[in-house]
Amino acid sequence: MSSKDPSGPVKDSPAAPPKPGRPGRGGRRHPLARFLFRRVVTALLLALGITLVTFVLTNLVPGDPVAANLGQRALGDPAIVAQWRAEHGLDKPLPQQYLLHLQGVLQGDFGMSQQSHRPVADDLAEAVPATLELAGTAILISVVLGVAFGVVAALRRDRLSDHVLRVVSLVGISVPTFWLALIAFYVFFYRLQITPGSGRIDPGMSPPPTVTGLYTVDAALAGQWDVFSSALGHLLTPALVLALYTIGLLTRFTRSAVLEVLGQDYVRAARAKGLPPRVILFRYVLRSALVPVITVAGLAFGSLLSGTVLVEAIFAWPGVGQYAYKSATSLDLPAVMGVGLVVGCVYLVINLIVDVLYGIIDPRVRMS
Amino acid sequence: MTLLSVDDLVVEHRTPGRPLVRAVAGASLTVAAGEVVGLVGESGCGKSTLARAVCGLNPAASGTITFDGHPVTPLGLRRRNRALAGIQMVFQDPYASLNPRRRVSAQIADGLRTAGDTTTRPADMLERVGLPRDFADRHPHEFSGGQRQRIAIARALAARPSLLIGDEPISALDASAQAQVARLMRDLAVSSGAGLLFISHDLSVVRLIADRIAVMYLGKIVEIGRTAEVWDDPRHPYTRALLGAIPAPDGAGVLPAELPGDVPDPADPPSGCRFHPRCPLVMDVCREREPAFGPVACWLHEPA
Amino acid sequence: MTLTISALKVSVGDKEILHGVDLELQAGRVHGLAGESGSGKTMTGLAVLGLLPHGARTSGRIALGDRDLLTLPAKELNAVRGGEVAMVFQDPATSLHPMLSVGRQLTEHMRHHLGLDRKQARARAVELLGQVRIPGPETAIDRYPHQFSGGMRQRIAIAIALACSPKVLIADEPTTALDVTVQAGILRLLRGLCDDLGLAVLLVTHDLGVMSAVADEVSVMKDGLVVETGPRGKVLRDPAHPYTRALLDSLPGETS
Amino acid sequence: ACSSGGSSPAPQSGGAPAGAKTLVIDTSFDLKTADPGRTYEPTGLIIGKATYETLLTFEGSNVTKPVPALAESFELSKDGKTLTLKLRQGVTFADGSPVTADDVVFSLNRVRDMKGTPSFLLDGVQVEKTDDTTITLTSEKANPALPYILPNPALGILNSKVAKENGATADTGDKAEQYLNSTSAGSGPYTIESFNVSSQVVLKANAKYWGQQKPVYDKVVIRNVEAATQKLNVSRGDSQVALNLSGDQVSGIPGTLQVKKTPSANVIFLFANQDPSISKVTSNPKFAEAVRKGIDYAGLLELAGDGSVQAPGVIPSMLLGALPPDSGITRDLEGAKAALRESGVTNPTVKLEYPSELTVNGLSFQPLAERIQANLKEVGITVELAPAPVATALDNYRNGKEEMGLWYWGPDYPDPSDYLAFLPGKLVGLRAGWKAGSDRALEAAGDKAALTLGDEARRQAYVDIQNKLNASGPFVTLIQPSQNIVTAPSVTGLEFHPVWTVDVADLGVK
Amino acid sequence: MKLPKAWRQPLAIVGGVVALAWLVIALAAPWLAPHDPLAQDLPRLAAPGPGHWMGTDQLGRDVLSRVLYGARVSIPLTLLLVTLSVLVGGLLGACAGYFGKWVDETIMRFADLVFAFPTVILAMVVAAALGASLTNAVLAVLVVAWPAYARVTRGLVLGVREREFVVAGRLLGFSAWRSLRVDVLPNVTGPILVLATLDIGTALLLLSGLSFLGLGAKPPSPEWGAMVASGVEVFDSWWVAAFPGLAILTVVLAFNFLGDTLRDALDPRTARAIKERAL
Ligand SMILES: Nc1ncnc2c1ncn2[C@@H]1O[C@H](COP(=O)(O)OP(=O)(O)OP(=O)(O)O)[C@@H](O)[C@H]1O
Ligand SMILES: Nc1ncnc2c1ncn2[C@@H]1O[C@H](COP(=O)(O)OP(=O)(O)OP(=O)(O)O)[C@@H](O)[C@H]1O
Ligand SMILES: [Mg+2]
Ligand SMILES: [Mg+2]
Ligand code: NI
Repeated sequence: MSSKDPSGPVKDSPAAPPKPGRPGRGGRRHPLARFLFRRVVTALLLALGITLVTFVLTNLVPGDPVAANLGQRALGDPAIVAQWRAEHGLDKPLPQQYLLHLQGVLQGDFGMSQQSHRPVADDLAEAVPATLELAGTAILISVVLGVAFGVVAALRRDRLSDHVLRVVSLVGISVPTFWLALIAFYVFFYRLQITPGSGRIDPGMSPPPTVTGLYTVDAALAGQWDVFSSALGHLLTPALVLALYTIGLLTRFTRSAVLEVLGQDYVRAARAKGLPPRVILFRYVLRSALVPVITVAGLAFGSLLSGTVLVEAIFAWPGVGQYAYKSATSLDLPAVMGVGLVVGCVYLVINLIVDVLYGIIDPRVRMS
Repeated sequence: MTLLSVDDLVVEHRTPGRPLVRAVAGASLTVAAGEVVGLVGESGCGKSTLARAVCGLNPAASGTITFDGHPVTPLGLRRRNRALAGIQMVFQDPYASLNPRRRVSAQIADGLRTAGDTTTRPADMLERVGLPRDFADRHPHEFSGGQRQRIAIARALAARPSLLIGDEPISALDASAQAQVARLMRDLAVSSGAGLLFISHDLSVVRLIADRIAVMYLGKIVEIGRTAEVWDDPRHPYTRALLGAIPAPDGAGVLPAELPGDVPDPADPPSGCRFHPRCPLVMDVCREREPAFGPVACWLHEPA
Repeated sequence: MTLTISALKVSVGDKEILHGVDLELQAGRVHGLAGESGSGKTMTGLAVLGLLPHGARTSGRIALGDRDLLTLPAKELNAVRGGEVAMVFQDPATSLHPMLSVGRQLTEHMRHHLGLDRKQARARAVELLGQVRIPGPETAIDRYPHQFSGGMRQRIAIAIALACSPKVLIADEPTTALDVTVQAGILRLLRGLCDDLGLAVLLVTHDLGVMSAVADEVSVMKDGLVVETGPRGKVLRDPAHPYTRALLDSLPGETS
Repeated sequence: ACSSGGSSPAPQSGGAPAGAKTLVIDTSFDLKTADPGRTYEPTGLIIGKATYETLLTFEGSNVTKPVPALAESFELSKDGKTLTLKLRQGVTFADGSPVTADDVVFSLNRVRDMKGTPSFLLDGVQVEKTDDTTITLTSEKANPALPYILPNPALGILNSKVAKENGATADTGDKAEQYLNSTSAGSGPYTIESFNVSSQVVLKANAKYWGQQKPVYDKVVIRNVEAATQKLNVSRGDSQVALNLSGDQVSGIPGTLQVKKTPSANVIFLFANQDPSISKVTSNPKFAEAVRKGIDYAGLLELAGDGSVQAPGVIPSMLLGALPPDSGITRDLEGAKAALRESGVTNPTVKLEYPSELTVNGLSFQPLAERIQANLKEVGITVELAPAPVATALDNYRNGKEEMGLWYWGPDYPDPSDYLAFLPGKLVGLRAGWKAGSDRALEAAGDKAALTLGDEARRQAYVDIQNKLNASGPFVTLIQPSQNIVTAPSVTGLEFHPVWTVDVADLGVK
Repeated sequence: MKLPKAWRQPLAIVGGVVALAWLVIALAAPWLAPHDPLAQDLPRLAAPGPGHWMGTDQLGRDVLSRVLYGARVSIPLTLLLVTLSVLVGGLLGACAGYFGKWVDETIMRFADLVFAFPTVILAMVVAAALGASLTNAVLAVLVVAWPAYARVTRGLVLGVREREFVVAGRLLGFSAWRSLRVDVLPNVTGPILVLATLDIGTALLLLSGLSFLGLGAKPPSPEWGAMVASGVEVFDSWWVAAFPGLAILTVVLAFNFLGDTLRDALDPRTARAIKERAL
């Protein structure tokens, strides 16, 4: 067996352990520091790339932000237009605009949004937690359900429940999110009247005092249980809609990961030891199977962020997705760049979390 | 006449985030035309790395490899230097050594093309390795491991190599096929006047076909000599241990001798003689100085 | 008679893999099982522990004392596994869980089968590691498989198998993945354990040299059937079955 | 909505106190700021109207007669150049301080000099304080529209002291916007509790409101909700007011809800670019005629739903000078074909650009464009649809680059002079490639109308201009979509207003 | 790879039949559709009933006919998109994997960059930049889709590159290009084609998502995503949005059924390599 991992950047899966080293030798350098350093440097380069790409792209758009931001009259008044351009630094040559923006970012200033007339940082401070709350809940739901379904499907392989779960999960990854959101909203909110309406909490309710920006958490922290239940109620439907795809994905994934692990020698060896099935499943099988599942869950979080663009619009969820869509279509450059940066950072953090989880699960990663 | 000479070769593997592995750490070896040299050693001692370096697949960090008067240069994006086409290799895994998407004949024809041979047919080559001619039209998945390995040998021989390298070509085969394939390789190589560098960890097979045996330990050749001499009178303690560990299928119930310890990590080799931590005859000098001489790299056998 | 396999048939799907295997294992003896690849050696071993692949059907009898392992209820079979019959697999690189510490893998089934507490189990684990000659057992117990060499891992696997003092040990090609110098150590260990603990060992191997070195009895399998059984010296020196003879002849020997 | 600015101590619970009345208004946000000096967008005007007060205002939905508000009375001089206003006394801002003449001067000058979006409203107008209770506004030319301009919420009066403390300088360097986005500094019946341009704005009652009619609701939540969702919300009682329902959406509304359908002041129009360098086809004088005759107006009205009316001219029905409702043209397919034949172009293909995601009063441009495409197909004109996001489409429109465009114009102030922009060489005219000098008679009529005083004379002048426009201009006016407002049964007092849509202060509870 | 067995799976059969049915519909739409998909001559927003089984939309067009004709818009474009992604991504990935070093670094860092964006947002910006049209939407999705193929191809090529037969070819004097063409690429196409099948669904979802946002199909073309978007405005007339959405669902589901079965039929190693990218 050639032990080359065929999938490049993809993390080792349990079936293809890295060619194990010869007898133990501990760490001579501090690998964690090096690892973190490399990560951060790559991330910074990536973020730089992201801002550049966003900048170039947004400038390629044949529109003019002035048009999107001034009224029908003001558009025709050169003085107003010039004033507006100067105010937003659009009178400077492009490279300079970019550098100025970068300079700002380094000082923690993302610039002023052209459409909201507020610092982009402030906008993001509201939009990002909203999306994180939504996407985070969705990923939580997906991981719990997806892994559970996947394990059940694998253990009951080729039986009815497996087939049913297979069809269900494939349907999950096949439903157009925007359509599902629509249907869910129409059916549950309008027809059946069992879910609360759009937005993050009931209208008229004040949001809880900001600590994390996640309404459910903040409300719980402040002990405002009516706000909490309202926030949770509003969160659930969009999160489920968003999660369906990932649930399907993770179910399929967990199933094949578990099956793969079930075929491993060490599982057979564990069975030969006479351990009860429950112990084998939780301690031997899931532990290894979770490694690829974590990778996928990390990637899935990315696709969830994509999904939010479509779902947020329908549930009137004031998150990054809507903000990005609005900024992109109104050519609000600072806002788009801000979104790009923040989303890049979110990816980075997700990656870090995934890596840390690897380390927790897999001693080979921890010790290499 | 020396066909291949490897002189004080060092080959290193770099993997990001891991210490540098000096897989071949100053090995010297020669193969003459028509001669069969067996290279034996434990897993991970650097046999494959050495073989790959000879083919130009791994660059040498220092030392030289000369083939037929030409220095062996690492293989880049361009075609291989024609002068080096005389080195061909047969690999360990019979299931990976043939392209599953191409007919056997096409793959053998590649070899013939390399030799500029327009008269021989692929089927002729199959015949030479003892396979029916009509196998030529088939795809590799229709064959057993032993048959595939024969086809791989046919492909290599089609290029009319003057040096054939076998990197454990038999270790993945059934016991019954091992000796046959090994003998076949020897016969075909010798009859065409080519040299054969035969790598194996199965000493009994090497003994069967090799004229000379080179014993490798942790990136170094520790003993080299005529097969019979080495077999009957192994001088390096490692060679001795290696031979002693082979159980004979004689039904006598003799437990083989045990060599304590494992091959150390090539990234962090012991000081002095590389074998000293496992050596039953270790002396003070072994711990301090490396015996950098041959044919037996051991302070007990220091040439006068 | 510690373990008797009689007329064991195994089929997977429509294919019958074992066509009636008979084997007898005795305490304190190593029974070698040889045969070419695919002849059903591993299947025989797995059948004893009820670890046959998904969807396999069996008939015949595997008697451990007066119990038939083939018909034992799942719970009791689980108690037999690891408790009375233990198994060592071919590749030590894959038969240990890469993410669990050696100690964990050593003690888990002890606590389950023998009802030991954490401390007792650990003490026994250290003792076992010493018994299979792992250097520094106290520290080794907290390390992970990837920190050991192949030979060491196989010793650990043997320690795991021995943990609950089984009566029968099935070793499926325990040295095939190892170097000869390392193999010698493992063979000596196996032989020693068999003699000292009075284990009945089924040693599956295709290496007749290995067979010759440690086995007391030798059986040769071909296509799901045992074609020859007898004492080591007899089978290896004077084989009765032509297949055994062919096996011996194909070896690179002095004669050729 | 986390930036409530620490204006109120965190309540024990986020829920509204028992008995408190909350009104939830759903609308599709078109909102950029709550700073009146920069406000121009419909949602901003709703908020501006609720939180600030202007010198003059309109009574109910009648926009033909400005009435006093912060000003007690006003008088326009005979030459139409000077407007004198007397300030009402005893008016206070939400913080209790009195509204003074200085506040007025500062606020109006600020709008003009800050060069924000609404600054054109006061172009060329000098603001002076004659004494503590009198303000005079002087224009360079006769400006009969000024009383109609002053009610615009953009000209709301703000507390100059507070504003200055927070960065207001009343020139282009003015920095008060951020402050004004979190806290209102006006005298209106409501104040801003929280403000987010993309999700929701929360207003709370101004406890110290000086006027007779005190705010009814303790809290007014204005949420950004897509039209379709607005309908669901209001049907389910999740909100009390839905502002942007299209005709189709209104038609299925449960009978328990109140529906108010009023023609909006937005006029949707098509134009054919007159610049031959942009298009040889559309600049052909007969082409616009073919289009005008080829459109099925009744069909468009059906799409727009009940309450929509055909727009006979550029000036919407509720304004002075609007063409009579029955004077609209009906489809004349044969005439259209004939016009096309006369134009000499055969089988023309033209590109129709329009903002794809824009909706006017809940009516999307998308089906309109598709219907127009189908209509003109019958005439023999192939229309290629080129939808684009507003930013992109507007850019082409503004630069006069669109071959054909589908746009709308809402009154900046309810006065016909706002529509002179459609004349050659003027703002909208230029966007249709209609350069100055293209139609001298019409241009002269426009210049004259601008200076004409007296309602009847003005009406006549504008009717005349529109008839000329319809005869030979590049514009094809289509419809005024209905502004459909759906309210819960409990909500009273709702009036649609062409300038600020709804005055939150009007709304009461049953 | 034993396909025949895989094809006998019920899911594969269902998927195959449905996919085939849609292909037939795409080809035969003019004969199948009861109405002209563009004709605005039916009553507006009529509920499903005889004469118009899926009802009519805001403009009085027959939804059924539009859904049928939609297959002609979406399916060919999706196939084109996937083909392009496979070609572009596959080629770049193959080069990265085979040549390694700076080629690898450059290509893969670029791919990482694209990966760091949420796909829809990036596609949105690209589509906005290029102007709304279906071909531009295809280009936009291509921009976000190729890195996935590049990664998988690279991984597969890395795996194959070290295989002995590739090395043997090089030793026989193959140039790198010939080796890539003869030995490497044919051995990675199988899994990549399976991935492509799996990806048809995803691509269609992305493409219709863009159209839903108004950045794809130009009206009055009966594109499904755009039809759903127009249905959003008339919630009560549920049929306007429901049926095009169902059409998307069935097509995507069919290809996912197929792809999923095919993937199961692959050997585990390649399956693992492509699994990582089922996103
Ligand atoms: N591509 C590589 N990258 C990093 N290290 C390598 C690589 N190939 C081999 N090594 C290391 O180099 C050393 C020698 O390996 P090599 O494959 O040459 O040994 P070998 O004698 O052929 O062993 P075996 O008998 O197992 O084939 C080993 O420690 C191995 O881990
Ligand atoms: N999971 C399985 N399902 C079906 N058939 C199997 C399975 N595993 C093995 N077989 C078949 O069972 C037969 C016996 O296999 P087994 O592994 O017992 O052979 P073996 O003698 O152990 O060979 P080796 O020396 O290669 O280990 C073979 O023909 C094999 O193809
Ligand atoms: Mg090797
Ligand atoms: Mg076996
Ligand atoms: Ni391999």
